[in-house]
Amino acid sequence: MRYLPHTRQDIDQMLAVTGHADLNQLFETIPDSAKTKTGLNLPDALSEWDLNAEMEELASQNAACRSYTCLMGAGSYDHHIPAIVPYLVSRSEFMTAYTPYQPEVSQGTLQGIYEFQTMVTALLGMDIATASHYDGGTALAECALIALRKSKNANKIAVSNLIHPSHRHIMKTYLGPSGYEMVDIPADKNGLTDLAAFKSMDDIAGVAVQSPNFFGNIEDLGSFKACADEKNCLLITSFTEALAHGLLKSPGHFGADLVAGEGQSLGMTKSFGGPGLGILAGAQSMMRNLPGRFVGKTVDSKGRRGYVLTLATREQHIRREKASSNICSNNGLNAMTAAIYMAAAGKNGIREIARLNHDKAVYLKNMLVGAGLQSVYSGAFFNEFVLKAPAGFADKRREIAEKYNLFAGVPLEPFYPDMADHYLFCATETVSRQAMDLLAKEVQS
Amino acid sequence: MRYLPHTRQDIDQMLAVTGHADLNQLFETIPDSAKTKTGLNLPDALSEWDLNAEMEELASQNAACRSYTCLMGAGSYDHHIPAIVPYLVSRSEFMTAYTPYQPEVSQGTLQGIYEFQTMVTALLGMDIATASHYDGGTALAECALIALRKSKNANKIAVSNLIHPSHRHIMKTYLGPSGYEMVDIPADKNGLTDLAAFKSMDDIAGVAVQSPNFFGNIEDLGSFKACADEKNCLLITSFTEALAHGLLKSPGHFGADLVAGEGQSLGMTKSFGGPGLGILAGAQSMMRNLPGRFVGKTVDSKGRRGYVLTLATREQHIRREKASSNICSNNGLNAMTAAIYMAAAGKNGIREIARLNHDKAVYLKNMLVGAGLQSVYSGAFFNEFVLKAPAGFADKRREIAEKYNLFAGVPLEPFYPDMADHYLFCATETVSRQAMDLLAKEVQS
Amino acid sequence: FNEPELWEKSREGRCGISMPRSDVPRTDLDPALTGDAPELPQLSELDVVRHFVRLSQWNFSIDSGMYPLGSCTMKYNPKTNEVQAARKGFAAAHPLAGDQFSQGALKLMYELEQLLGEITGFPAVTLQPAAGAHGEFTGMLMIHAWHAKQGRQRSKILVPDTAHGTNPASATLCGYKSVNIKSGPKGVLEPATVAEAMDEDTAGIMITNPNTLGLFEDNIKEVCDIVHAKGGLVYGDGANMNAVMGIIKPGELGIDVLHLNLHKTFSTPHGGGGPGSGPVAVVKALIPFLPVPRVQKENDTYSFITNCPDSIGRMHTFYGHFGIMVRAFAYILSMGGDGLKRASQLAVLNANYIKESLKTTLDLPYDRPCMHECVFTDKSVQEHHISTMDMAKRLLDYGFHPPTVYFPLVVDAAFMVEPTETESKDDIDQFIEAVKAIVKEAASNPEKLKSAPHLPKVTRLDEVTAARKPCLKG
Amino acid sequence: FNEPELWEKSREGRCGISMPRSDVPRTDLDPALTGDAPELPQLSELDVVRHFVRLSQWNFSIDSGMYPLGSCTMKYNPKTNEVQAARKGFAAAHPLAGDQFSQGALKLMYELEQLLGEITGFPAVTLQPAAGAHGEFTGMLMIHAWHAKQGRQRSKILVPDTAHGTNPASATLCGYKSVNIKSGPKGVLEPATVAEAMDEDTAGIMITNPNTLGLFEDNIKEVCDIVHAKGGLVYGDGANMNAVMGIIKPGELGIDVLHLNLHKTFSTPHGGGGPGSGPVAVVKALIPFLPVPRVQKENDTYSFITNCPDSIGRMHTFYGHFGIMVRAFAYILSMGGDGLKRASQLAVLNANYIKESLKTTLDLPYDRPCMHECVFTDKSVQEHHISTMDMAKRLLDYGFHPPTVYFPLVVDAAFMVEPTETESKDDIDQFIEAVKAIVKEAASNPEKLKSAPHLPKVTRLDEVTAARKPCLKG
Repeated sequence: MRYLPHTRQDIDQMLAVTGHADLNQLFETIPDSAKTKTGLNLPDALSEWDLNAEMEELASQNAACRSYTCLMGAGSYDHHIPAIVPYLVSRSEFMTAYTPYQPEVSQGTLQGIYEFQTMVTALLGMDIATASHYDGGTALAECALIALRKSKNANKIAVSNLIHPSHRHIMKTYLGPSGYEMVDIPADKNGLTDLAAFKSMDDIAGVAVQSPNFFGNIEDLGSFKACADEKNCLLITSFTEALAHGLLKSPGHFGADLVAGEGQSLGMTKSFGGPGLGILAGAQSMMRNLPGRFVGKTVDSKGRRGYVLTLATREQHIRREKASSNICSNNGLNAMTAAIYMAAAGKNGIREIARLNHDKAVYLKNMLVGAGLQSVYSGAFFNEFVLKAPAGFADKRREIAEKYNLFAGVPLEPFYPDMADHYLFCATETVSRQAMDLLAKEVQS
Repeated sequence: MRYLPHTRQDIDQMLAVTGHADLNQLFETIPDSAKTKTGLNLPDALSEWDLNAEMEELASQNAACRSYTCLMGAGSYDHHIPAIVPYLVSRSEFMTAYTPYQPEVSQGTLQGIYEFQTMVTALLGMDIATASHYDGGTALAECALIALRKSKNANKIAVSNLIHPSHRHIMKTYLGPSGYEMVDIPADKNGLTDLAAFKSMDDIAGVAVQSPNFFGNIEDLGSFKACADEKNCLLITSFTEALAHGLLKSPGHFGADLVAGEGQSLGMTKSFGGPGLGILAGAQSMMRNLPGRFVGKTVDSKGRRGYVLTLATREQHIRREKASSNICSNNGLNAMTAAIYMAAAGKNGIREIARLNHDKAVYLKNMLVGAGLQSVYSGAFFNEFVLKAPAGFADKRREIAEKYNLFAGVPLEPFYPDMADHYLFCATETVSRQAMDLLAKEVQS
Repeated sequence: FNEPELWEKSREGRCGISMPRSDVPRTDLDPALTGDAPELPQLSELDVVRHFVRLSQWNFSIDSGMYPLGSCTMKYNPKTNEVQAARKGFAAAHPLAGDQFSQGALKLMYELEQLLGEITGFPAVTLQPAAGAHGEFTGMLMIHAWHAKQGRQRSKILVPDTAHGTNPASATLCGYKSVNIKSGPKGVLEPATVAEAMDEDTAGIMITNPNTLGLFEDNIKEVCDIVHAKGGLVYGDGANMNAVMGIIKPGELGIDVLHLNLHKTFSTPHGGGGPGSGPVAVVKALIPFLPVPRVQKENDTYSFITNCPDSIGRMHTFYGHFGIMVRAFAYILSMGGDGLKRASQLAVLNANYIKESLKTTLDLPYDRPCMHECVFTDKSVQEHHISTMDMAKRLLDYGFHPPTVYFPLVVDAAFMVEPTETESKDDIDQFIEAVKAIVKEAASNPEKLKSAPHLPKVTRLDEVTAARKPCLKG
Repeated sequence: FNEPELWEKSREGRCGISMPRSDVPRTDLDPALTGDAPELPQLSELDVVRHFVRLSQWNFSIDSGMYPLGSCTMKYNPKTNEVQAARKGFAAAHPLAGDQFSQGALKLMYELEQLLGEITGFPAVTLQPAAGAHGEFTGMLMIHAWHAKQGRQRSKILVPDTAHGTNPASATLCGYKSVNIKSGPKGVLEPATVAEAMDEDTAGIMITNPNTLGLFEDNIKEVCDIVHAKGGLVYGDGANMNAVMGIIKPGELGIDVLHLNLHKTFSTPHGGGGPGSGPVAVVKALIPFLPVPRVQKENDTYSFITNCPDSIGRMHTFYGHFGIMVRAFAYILSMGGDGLKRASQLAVLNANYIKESLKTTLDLPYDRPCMHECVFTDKSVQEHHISTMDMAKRLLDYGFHPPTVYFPLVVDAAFMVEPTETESKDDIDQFIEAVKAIVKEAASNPEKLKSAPHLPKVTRLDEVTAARKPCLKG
């Protein structure tokens, strides 16, 4: 086996040193009764070539194996990825490095993550950002826990019903054993979080609002901030489409205390939903409450600039049961990916891509409404929007997928049972006008 | 444009230093009459994404774009390439380095090529090998020139008619203006180079024989060596399938003076015929006659081991018109590729792959003969062999290609006009029994 | 050479990416909603390439040398796994494309669950957790939900003193108070100690086996029996599974929940800190509590199911780190059962060989046959005022990444070595020689150790100031 | 750290590749034909990965820093080009699959010929030559064949003293004797000198324009007229085409044959010495002499043709370095006509900026507006016994690859700088500062320069012994 370097002679020489007769005897401290009698009933080892064939066979059973048009978002977005991004991030020295606990030989990872943190704060208008989290949903759940723990007396968190349903589900799961309570803020008729409903709530440690929200609509974060201030609770904002911040006013602009979101759009493949990138940022005052790792700048014993993991006293390997979170491995390589992507796009690039997303989405909405689908909300959106289709559209949608490998929106009913025949559409810079026109024609026919 | 870093401000500042009013004025030393009036009538610049689409469209017009069965060799072979080979060779530091003229900052390339040279000598049983050549054919043409130049009086080179036809064509082209003469040695009825015909030739500076030859048959190099010695001429051997040396006695074993061949099988893709790897090796006595680069081992000023390009006094940049060859850029990165491949395969790996090639080819021949094709030669072969098909097979062959993307042999008639209906088949370790059985069934039907 | 921070290289007007041609009309958003473009650095494509190539060159990595990090299992990350994960059919797959259009991904997940179940001896596995600690949290949530379902929640959990810090942290997240259990003189748990601590207000125990001293918990069955007898459940931390594949199956020993680290045992790259993947395997009684969605197979068709009323809920926005699952799946198929068992045997051989070779050089607190890792201390060099940290930093000058240091806490100034099976005897011999040379230097030239490392790009960094006056962005 | 040579790490029984499963019977060859397995080193996959990763780390490369190598045009090698060349439809294509099954490759070749023809101003191009020198040889063979076809071969060829060494070497391969032509005091050819040397036994002239002093040969048209008047042909060395894209077209100036270097002007990677690609463009009269096979387009279908009786023959086993053609094609499409012209403008701007910035620091023998490169000498530091070589080696300590040195021969101890257009002003300013600092050091600390470099893995190597007692294998 090409991964195992031991020759017969190596093994004999090493066993002579350890004083064992054979490899089995190495396990003498394990009681016989504990040893497995069944062995490992696994398929025979595959050669690299048979593996390639088998994996390609599996991959080919996904529609994504060939060119396709993806008009679905809902937390996973189809964006162009420059060739330099996978090229750089797959360098051995990034990919096969351990967590940078030994800073002297990890300056590459450390400087890169420090730059990631910096660029995230620029993107979100926040003071600080962590070195990454698992995904947008788990980052948001951590924010809820922070707000609840920080609160002196409130033990409820108000959560917009227009936050990504999976994110809300994760929050519920995370809060499950804690005794904390999650209160839903319903949607209003404009597809926005009902501010009035929030106003009427008491005993709230924090309020969580996503913008653009799950329906693609842009929330009025300023009003939520004002209301949160009145209630003396924290404003937590979240996002699933990081590129929206190339165009929209930042959460920091509105005074968000904590921001959680998904960074997959920043240079990562969709990869059937993961790994993406959990982004977690906060106001300066949140520094010692944020979970996970931070990279900080410092100097070495000769006064040269260098970077280290810092504020580790918050972390589980130091604090153990007193840690605020148990996170250890995060999504570091994907943070590096996002750093490369953001550095390549730059200030003007990210702005222009964001505008293009918006342009395409507006065009798609116009075309589909022209083709007979019904506009549901009239407010501003970024690159996603909801349309209502006639009954029977589900079949047509499947036929279009089978015929053109074109995926027309995400059905909303599984997420919102009262929204039968509603679909969430998304158009990014990858979608051609031709494909959108084709869809409109098919919808109309 | 993302490849051009100059900002407007950069350009203005730099023009101020150079004293030019604008970019056009930089070309003031070019007479107006020399400047082009037509501009560049080229397609508009493509974005990275449009480029991807356009190139994939082109690639998809080659049959190779999807899984296929390649029973063709004839100088380009379908072999498995371990994932580590492209991964390592595409590292920036190998791929984007210049020729290692500054050895202090090129030790990676230099040690790698030194190891390549060493492994080539092990593979071929020769004393020395160069740092690479363009391809097998041009390397062979250089060998012919060496032999002719070294000879005191002979001005002819005897060339087996069973050397790859393109290689013979290149030799003819290279020798064109030189006044040297190329004499063909015909094939005998066993598909081997006719030794008797060679014996009768006079005034020969060198004799060139390929083994396995173009028909796949293994030549009796020992007899050619004996005969060459009698004539006081050099034995030049060549090959198109480097992996054959995993199994066969080496050219060095038979006393070859010069060996030229194609190394594409050692980890390179077929890439529509290039770039492959020209391999050039020789006996020690040939050292100062071989063209191109050598890497040698030496020490630095502190006595540490290091590597340098050496024996450059033979080369064109030093000798100019007195150089023995004009070669400058060679196929260095592909030599590195071959080094990685050979290091990974190792002694036992290359042997086993070679045996597997032979096994598959024997199986294929048996199956096709069983299906009605006619065996033409009965001697030993490595992974290629010639069969004669009934008239009309050309159509069937094309239909099989269209239906199964299976390419059944290379027609020999374009290379040997008297060999209508003869096909050169090849089977490597990549071909499954299933595919070969399928072909046999189709041939029989 | 120093590489400036990105923004130091930024110049107004540069852009390193290619802008797609627009084929639709421009439609501006209401200016009240749009802000200024974020102040990202502006660079050419070559600037970006050079910046990150240079950064990478300052990193140690598995591909550049040995990483004997105890408890981290830094084995070779096969390159073919990356090829598999990059296949368009996997990498471009949208998670909501629908089951019909995602059969390949679903089948891979289903089969990987089966393979991990067979390796660990459990009937069901969830792949959803995004990392080891996330798996622990998932497992503890299931234990919590199980107790709730029994009608009576408990308040405490037993955690041995050899446990990873994530164990008590995960328990805390479920509201359990950790009760510290001391290991016995042999470095393993003693049933009596557990029996004394276990009561009917205790939800169970969290065990790492082999433990973080590299020792097999040979009383594992008794311990499980004790906990079960009091109505508790046993959580297994599978971080050290690399020692025992094909030798033991945790599911056969009485463990109820086990998490694995695909980025340790199953060769997926650590990536400078992730992404990992932390699947959780459970006994039959806990299956209803697994997170949703789950993958189901019916008549050779695969689908996601969410209709699981007892489920703890959801741990990830979609299905976990699918890209990491692809790599681990490729690894298991490449190794086969015999290969995995042999990997464990050789991992244990390597560790025992180091232990035996260095036990007269360094202090070995528990001189017993170890599993995949062994733990030394700095006792033998303390007389020269040299610490484990000094030895660790000095190893950098010898071209090795240091072992895990100051963990497990149960040993003073631990120096914890896990070579893994992919290191050859030759490389291990060089490591042993380096440690011996360093211990000699401790006597002959202690200053050289205290000021180590000398060769990397930077020397020891001022971590105290970094934490006191944090500078977290440029 | 030193990395041992491969065989020093070899151990009997290791293998770093995966052996395909055999599904056919074993059939042994006659033992008389088989030899022992070649003594290749035996390593695990990780051994191989580490070995070559470590080797790579000792290399300078474009992706790690600036490469101001005169005459080499070391511009950025875009990563997307590698993506294009790796597409399965290209990389896996067998050269003999037949035209019907190779339309994509044929079309790409046909279109690339058209693009290069437009850029250079010639009606036809062959892509077959495998490198620049190979292109020169191809071009000279065509000139030779043309003269033969005219009925009278000639014996000499004019080569200016600024020419690359490959020029006379290529001419020699065609049996021509090189006649050296001196440049005039302005560093360019003077028509009178050419007129004097040109006669009816001279086949033509080989001109590099811009020449290797970085100067535009402004008498090019007159020179061509002189050569044509005597029945000669003009060979153009297009190595320096990067200076003049969109500015001049060699085909409009009287040049008859021109080779290009795809690995210079058209951004394909140099690979530590190749593979390159050296297409040759020709005027109408020379089309019949182009090597075979040629690509033809008829009714949107592409095919190879070989039926060209006047062709010089074949220069490559198949069609040349197709993989390199893909990269260059991708580059040209990415740049467009405006982009290529701007690249030339900025390349010339960068060179002039360096020339102006350093001309008071270093001796500049020809102080005229330069094209894409400029040539200095070591005259200003000779008083300190410092040579061009010392300055070059010292530049390594400043993180820059040295310029081309001691070429062109027409200048003593040349120091020849070509920045290319992909280097930013910031990086060029750093280079200028480094050269200035080194020239200061020449006075203040000459020993530091003579013993340079100090930072790379090795110091200056003993090249004399290497050549006297060659050790060419391990």
